[in-house]
Amino acid sequence: MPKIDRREFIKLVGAGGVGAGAGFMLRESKKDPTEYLIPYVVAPEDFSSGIATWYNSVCSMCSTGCGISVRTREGRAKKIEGNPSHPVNQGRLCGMGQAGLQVLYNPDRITEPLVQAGDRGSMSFEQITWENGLDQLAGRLELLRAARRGNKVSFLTAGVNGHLAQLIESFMRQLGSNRLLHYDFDHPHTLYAANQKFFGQDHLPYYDLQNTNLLLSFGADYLTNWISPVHHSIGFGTSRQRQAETRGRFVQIEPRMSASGAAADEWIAAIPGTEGILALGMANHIVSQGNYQGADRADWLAALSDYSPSQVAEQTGIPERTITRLADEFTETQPSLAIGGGGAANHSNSVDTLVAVNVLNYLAGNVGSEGGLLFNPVPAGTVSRPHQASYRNMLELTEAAHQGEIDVLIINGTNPVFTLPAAAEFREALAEIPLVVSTSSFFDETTVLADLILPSNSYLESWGDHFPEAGVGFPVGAVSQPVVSPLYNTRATGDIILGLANKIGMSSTIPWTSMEECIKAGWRRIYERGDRQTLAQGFDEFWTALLKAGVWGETTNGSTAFTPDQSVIAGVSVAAPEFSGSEQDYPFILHPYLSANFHDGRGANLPWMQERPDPMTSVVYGSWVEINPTTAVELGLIEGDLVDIESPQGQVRAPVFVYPAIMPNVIAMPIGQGHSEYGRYAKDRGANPLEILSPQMEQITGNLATSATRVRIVATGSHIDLVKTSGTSRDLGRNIVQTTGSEGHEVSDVRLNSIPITELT
Amino acid sequence: MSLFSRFMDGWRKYRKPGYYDEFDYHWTMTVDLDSCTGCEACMTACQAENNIPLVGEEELAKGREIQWIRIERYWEGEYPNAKLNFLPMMCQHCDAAPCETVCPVSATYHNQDGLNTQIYNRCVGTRSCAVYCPYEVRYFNYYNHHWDSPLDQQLNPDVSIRGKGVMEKCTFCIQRIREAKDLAKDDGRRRVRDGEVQPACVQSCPTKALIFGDRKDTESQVYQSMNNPRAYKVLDELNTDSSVVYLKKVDA
Amino acid sequence: MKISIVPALRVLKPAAILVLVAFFGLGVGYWSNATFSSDTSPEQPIAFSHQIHAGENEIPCQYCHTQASRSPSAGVPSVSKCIGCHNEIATERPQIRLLMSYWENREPIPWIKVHDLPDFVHFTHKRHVLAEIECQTCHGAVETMDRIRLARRDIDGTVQHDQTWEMRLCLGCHRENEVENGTDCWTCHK
Amino acid sequence: MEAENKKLGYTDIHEDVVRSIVVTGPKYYAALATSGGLALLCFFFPWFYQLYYGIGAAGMNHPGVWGTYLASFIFWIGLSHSGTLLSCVLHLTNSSWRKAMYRSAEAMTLFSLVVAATYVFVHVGRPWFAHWTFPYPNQWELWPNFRSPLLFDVMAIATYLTGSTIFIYMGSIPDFAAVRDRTVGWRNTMYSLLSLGWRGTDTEWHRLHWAYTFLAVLIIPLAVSVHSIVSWDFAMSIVPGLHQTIFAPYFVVGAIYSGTAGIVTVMFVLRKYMGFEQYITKLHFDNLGKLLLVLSLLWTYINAIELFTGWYSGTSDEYEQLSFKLFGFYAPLYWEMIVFCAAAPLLMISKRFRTSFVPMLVLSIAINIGMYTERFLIVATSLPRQYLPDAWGFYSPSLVEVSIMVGSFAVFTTLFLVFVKIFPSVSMYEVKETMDTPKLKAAISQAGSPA
Repeated sequence: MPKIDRREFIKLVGAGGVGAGAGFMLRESKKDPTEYLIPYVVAPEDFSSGIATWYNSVCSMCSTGCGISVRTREGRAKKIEGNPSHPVNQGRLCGMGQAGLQVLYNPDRITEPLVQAGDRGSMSFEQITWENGLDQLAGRLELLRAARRGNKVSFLTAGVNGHLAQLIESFMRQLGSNRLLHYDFDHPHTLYAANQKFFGQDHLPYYDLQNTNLLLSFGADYLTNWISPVHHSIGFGTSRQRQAETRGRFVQIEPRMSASGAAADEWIAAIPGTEGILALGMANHIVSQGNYQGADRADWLAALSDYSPSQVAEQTGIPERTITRLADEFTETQPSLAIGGGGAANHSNSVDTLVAVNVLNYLAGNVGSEGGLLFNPVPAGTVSRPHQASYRNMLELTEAAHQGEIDVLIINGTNPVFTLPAAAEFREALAEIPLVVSTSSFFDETTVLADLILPSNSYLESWGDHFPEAGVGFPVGAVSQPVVSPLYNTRATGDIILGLANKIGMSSTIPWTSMEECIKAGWRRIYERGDRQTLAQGFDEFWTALLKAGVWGETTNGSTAFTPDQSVIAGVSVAAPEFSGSEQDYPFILHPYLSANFHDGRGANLPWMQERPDPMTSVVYGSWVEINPTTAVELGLIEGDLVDIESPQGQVRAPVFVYPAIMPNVIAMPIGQGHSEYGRYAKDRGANPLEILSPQMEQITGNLATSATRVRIVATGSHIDLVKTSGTSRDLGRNIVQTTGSEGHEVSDVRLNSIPITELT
Repeated sequence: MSLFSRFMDGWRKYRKPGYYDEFDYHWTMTVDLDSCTGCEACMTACQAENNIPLVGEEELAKGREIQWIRIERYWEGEYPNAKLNFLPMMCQHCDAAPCETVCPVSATYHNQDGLNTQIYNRCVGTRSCAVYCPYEVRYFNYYNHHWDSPLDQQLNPDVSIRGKGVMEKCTFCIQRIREAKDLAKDDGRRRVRDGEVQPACVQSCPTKALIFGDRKDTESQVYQSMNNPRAYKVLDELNTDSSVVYLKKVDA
Repeated sequence: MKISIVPALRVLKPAAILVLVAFFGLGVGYWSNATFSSDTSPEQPIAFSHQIHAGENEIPCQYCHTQASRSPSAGVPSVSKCIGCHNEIATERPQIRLLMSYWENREPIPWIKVHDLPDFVHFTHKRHVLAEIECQTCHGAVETMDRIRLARRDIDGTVQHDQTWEMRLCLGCHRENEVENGTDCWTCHK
Repeated sequence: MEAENKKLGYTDIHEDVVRSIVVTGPKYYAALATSGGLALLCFFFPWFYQLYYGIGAAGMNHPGVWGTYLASFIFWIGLSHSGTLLSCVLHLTNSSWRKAMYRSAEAMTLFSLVVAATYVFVHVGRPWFAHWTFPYPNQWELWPNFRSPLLFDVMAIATYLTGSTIFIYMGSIPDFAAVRDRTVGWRNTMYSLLSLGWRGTDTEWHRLHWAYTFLAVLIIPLAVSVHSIVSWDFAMSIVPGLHQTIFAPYFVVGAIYSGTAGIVTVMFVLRKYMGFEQYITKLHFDNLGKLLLVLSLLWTYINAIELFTGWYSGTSDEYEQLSFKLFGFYAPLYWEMIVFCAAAPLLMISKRFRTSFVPMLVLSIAINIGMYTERFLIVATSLPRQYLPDAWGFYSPSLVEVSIMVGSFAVFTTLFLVFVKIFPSVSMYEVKETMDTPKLKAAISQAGSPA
């Protein structure tokens, strides 16, 4: 052992110390951050940690009303799936329905009642209490009501259904106002009108895609957004998976290939607005060929005399052969079915067009027969048809506002500032209204202009019920129950109205204190009209069973017999479509269509929808204008070139997408993007074609003719890279998607099944 | 067992695609291209079920999408006879998977249920599996993803969140398969019944174009469906022996 | 002119010694941290003693951790559960008073997590409890612990595994009992 | 050779070399500072940023999941093939002209291998777990996947690194001894450690030569196998354009090609700035020139074959990939490569060209640029053009990638600069072997010095 001098010693100690420190820190750095186990103060009964609980409810993402069952863990909603026992969607659900979770958990939700402190639209909102907020509104209403001027109150709501609709109705009645408007951009006014006109029924029939062998769709994108897309998809699938000889055949007639067009066996391009003429041409062929042998054949011959296939061929540009072939197919293949929607249903002559479609169904004997068009029984729940506001009604509202006849406007769940064309001047109208109240839970274009915001729950947090209007041939209803406790200080729309009601003192007619009571009371009535064995069990059992199943149905069917009377037959005719703007200045027809991801724009604040590639173009996060390849070449445009779409009403700017399946003189744009507000995901993204639509209406219903605007394309010279997920959408002869002739078609017996919910809970 | 025999045993296994004498289950999916309408409900279902991150526009522009299942589009012909065919593309769970041979750390391997696994916490991120995969269904986490609060409250607790530098892909919803097996055990059953387990995409598909099940159960729907004369496999010429069977589109 | 390597080595000797000492220090530091500022047995908000409850009073584990047999997570008893008994029992003890204060303020007790698995490990208590595996197999002789601590090898080696939970423990057990798919990664990692 | 070395005595050699080690001018420090700074700024800083942010910092995407990192990796591995391999071959073929330049060549091998190895860490998504690719017993009871070409890669590179390190070290032991005997203070200590007490006895010489030859024989197949294995990373995939049997020879030839070019560059620099005019002569350039010429012809042939295979396959997959490579976005790069690596080298047919220094320098650099392009194209034109057109994408390097690529050269230079101050960058004893033995007196005057 050599002797260590002082310096040596200090060195050693130093080294040891440093080492020790390092070691200590090393161990310290290895430690995980402290985690905590937070128990419940009182454990809830209905769920326990680590185990999923499923609640059945109703989807409110669009007006269809599919049944959903929501998977929750530790009191949080994790996944939305279709409710297997709901006859409309049978356990299936579209993407947007599943994205409902992001409505609930959206970071841009309004969390508190707010009052506008600055000028309108200045976004200087101040937080207030519910009491305060309700008082502010109730005060106004009470004064007006006392002064018998309740009609100065207008209630503008999305197309709500079920007992909420009923509640709003009676609330407005109590106020003495008849200005209750249900406004949905995509409400099929013309379809209702056409059925009214031809069948004399004011509700939709059930289109039995499931059993039809030939579907003739005039512009209706039935797989994406027409009436009840999921149900139609199920029908489509089942008919596709039938045996070879009965495999359903689908024909799509539209100016721009929609998802349904892509799925169809045959796609026929037709100028928007001429679909009805085409239909009558076919009708004419059917009758004149003697494929229709009804008693009223003579009348039909007379009525359809101007629509010989040759004439129609001239007007529509569709070869006569095609028309006659389709007509023959349509009568030979049984059962067959013709439907109309999309561009065909939103044009200057749409009611007649859709009547013509019904005529086809009638002549081919599809009315009231399985696989054709079945009449729904009178719907079980309340359906608020009379209040459905067409474009004309909205204009009347704005007019009234300008006249100063509106003191209070309550807006619930609808966004007219976005979905109405600029020509409607709704934004300006709002400025004339002293008090604008919004119950939206998002800062959409309309809500930012409100003075008072009473944010409502998302549908996953509130009570409600829904009676699908399209139905499935028999009455169906479903109760929507809260699957999670409200995240924020918001209230269900129903509860807001009830709150107002008892502040104003309507408790005599509106006795309920909560929406749950209201719904329950309503369902007691439905329960009471039930048959014996329903009544055998008490209401409470009925109610719990209802909540568990999430759906209720009645085995009553609509009438099947139908014969149109002389006058109707005589009245059958379709005028040529009218377009705004001259063909010289505006060579192209603008065909806006509901986006698969955003519907009428309500989905634009859902990141999942923004990130999901558009089914046809695979574009994400943005909008585009679809142009036929040859047209693009003529104009010297390639994908990504920014162009201005100019109509007499204004212009929007969008990048070009060269779309192989659109008519050369038509350009198409998806609706849904181009929000100036509506949260971080939607704001300032893409363009909104609705802005530049000409205010042209279908005369009978006053429905906006969205496909009747002519536009011109002006290249801006600038170019952007369109953000899309597809590389090259041609398979370069690699035979990746293989096809076979129909003879090769064969299917195994495929039953529809879903995860049995009972087993998962 | 002597070293030699162990070696020989290993060698025999190694020669066998999937290295199993017999699979326990043989999970298989069939995709009926005749019914697929490209509605992409499956994509949203998958995102919700598997905590697939939101990538954002900038990253998507760089081509860094993450879609465990995606819809591919193939146009045919020109106007007016243009046709658009959709092709749902997800991990094919090949029994002779190219990706499995290349992963240096065996983060991806074939398990006894005929599934092509991906173990996130073992992955070192060489990304070679993505290169070797001819279907290009493997997606890489180029950075740590984040969910704007409270969107994170939707995340599925049964699925791990993938951090930066990790490869991920479709798992046929392994968490659901495990859950189904768990329930089967509770009922004292050895095997899962047909239709008892469905991946999120299959469950949501509105046209029932997707069918999932155990190929070994000859009663199962998927077995019947994959013996359909229309059945074919995408890129079959590469002999990946994939577990996703496509049914030809009918061109009538 | 030195050719041999030895003198050169001699020059390095002091430096070498310093390095050795430093390494020794490293070990000491590591050990001291592990012993004196341990994260394997942290101070809990309430000094709940498993020794008293599970040990002396022999309350079965699942009396409080009720979900162990039906859920992946064993579950922490809610405050009401504690109160259920401690309304009567030992109400005067300071710790019980503390508990009461939580109860009266309707506050949950922020227990510090000791047995913590990484997020990518999906362990399910249900299967293991139903397989009649003793809780002690993984959690150690809880009934002897006054303050709960991560199971470690005791001097007499009662618990067969080591301070931190390692994958080989799971694997070893799965191998021994020939669990089906017991060594498939996707059994626990997904 | 003889002619030039006449005036040289053993002492001169010693002095020259020792001077190159001991005497350090400001120029050197300037160079060191610049390259070191560059390495820090362009290589390590962006790399740490990437470690923090994730691979997203680079330009890679789906399906272009491999990028310039891999290209650079192959490039550096390739560069490494010059030195050791060459010096082994020449050692065994006993060609004396090698002796002046092989030390620096081997150093090049070593350092480009080191850089290549770092690239592995730059490339992977979670480098902090990279050690999992080594088979070692662990508590998860997991082993790496021994079927993976990437694992072969790890093994091969590790072996090659070890091999060439020992090779260069052993080869320089006598010279360490020589320097040891001419230095004092810390250098003396260092060199006496490095020289492991070398005395220069006959037995020592005998053993050294034996071991040296043995290693040389060992390393040649190793070197060949390393780059074959690197090529398998690609060739074993089924990506159109990568899945080719020709890839192994293709990579090996390419490697030696770029490596030899690299040597020319380095030798020029040594000659010019380290004052080795007398040791590195026209002769070396001439011979290396011939070698380069042969290699370039080989390389061109293999390239042609590659194209032919693609065309002959007659599948859309291969066609698309080829057409993208030849006429797509990166076509200019491709043709640039053809010019630099196939056309320009033909100049070396003329001896005048081969024996003139500056043109050779220019050409050698051009060749290596071309070779880097080749590696880049391999990655950038095949991955984004695979079987499913819908999944096609496009890859272009990001700023971080480019900067790291540039930085890697700085790292290399820095290492080399350090090397020339520690290692005798010309093998003294072997140069002496090429000289006729001096008078006995002279020999005595340098008692203790080897030979």
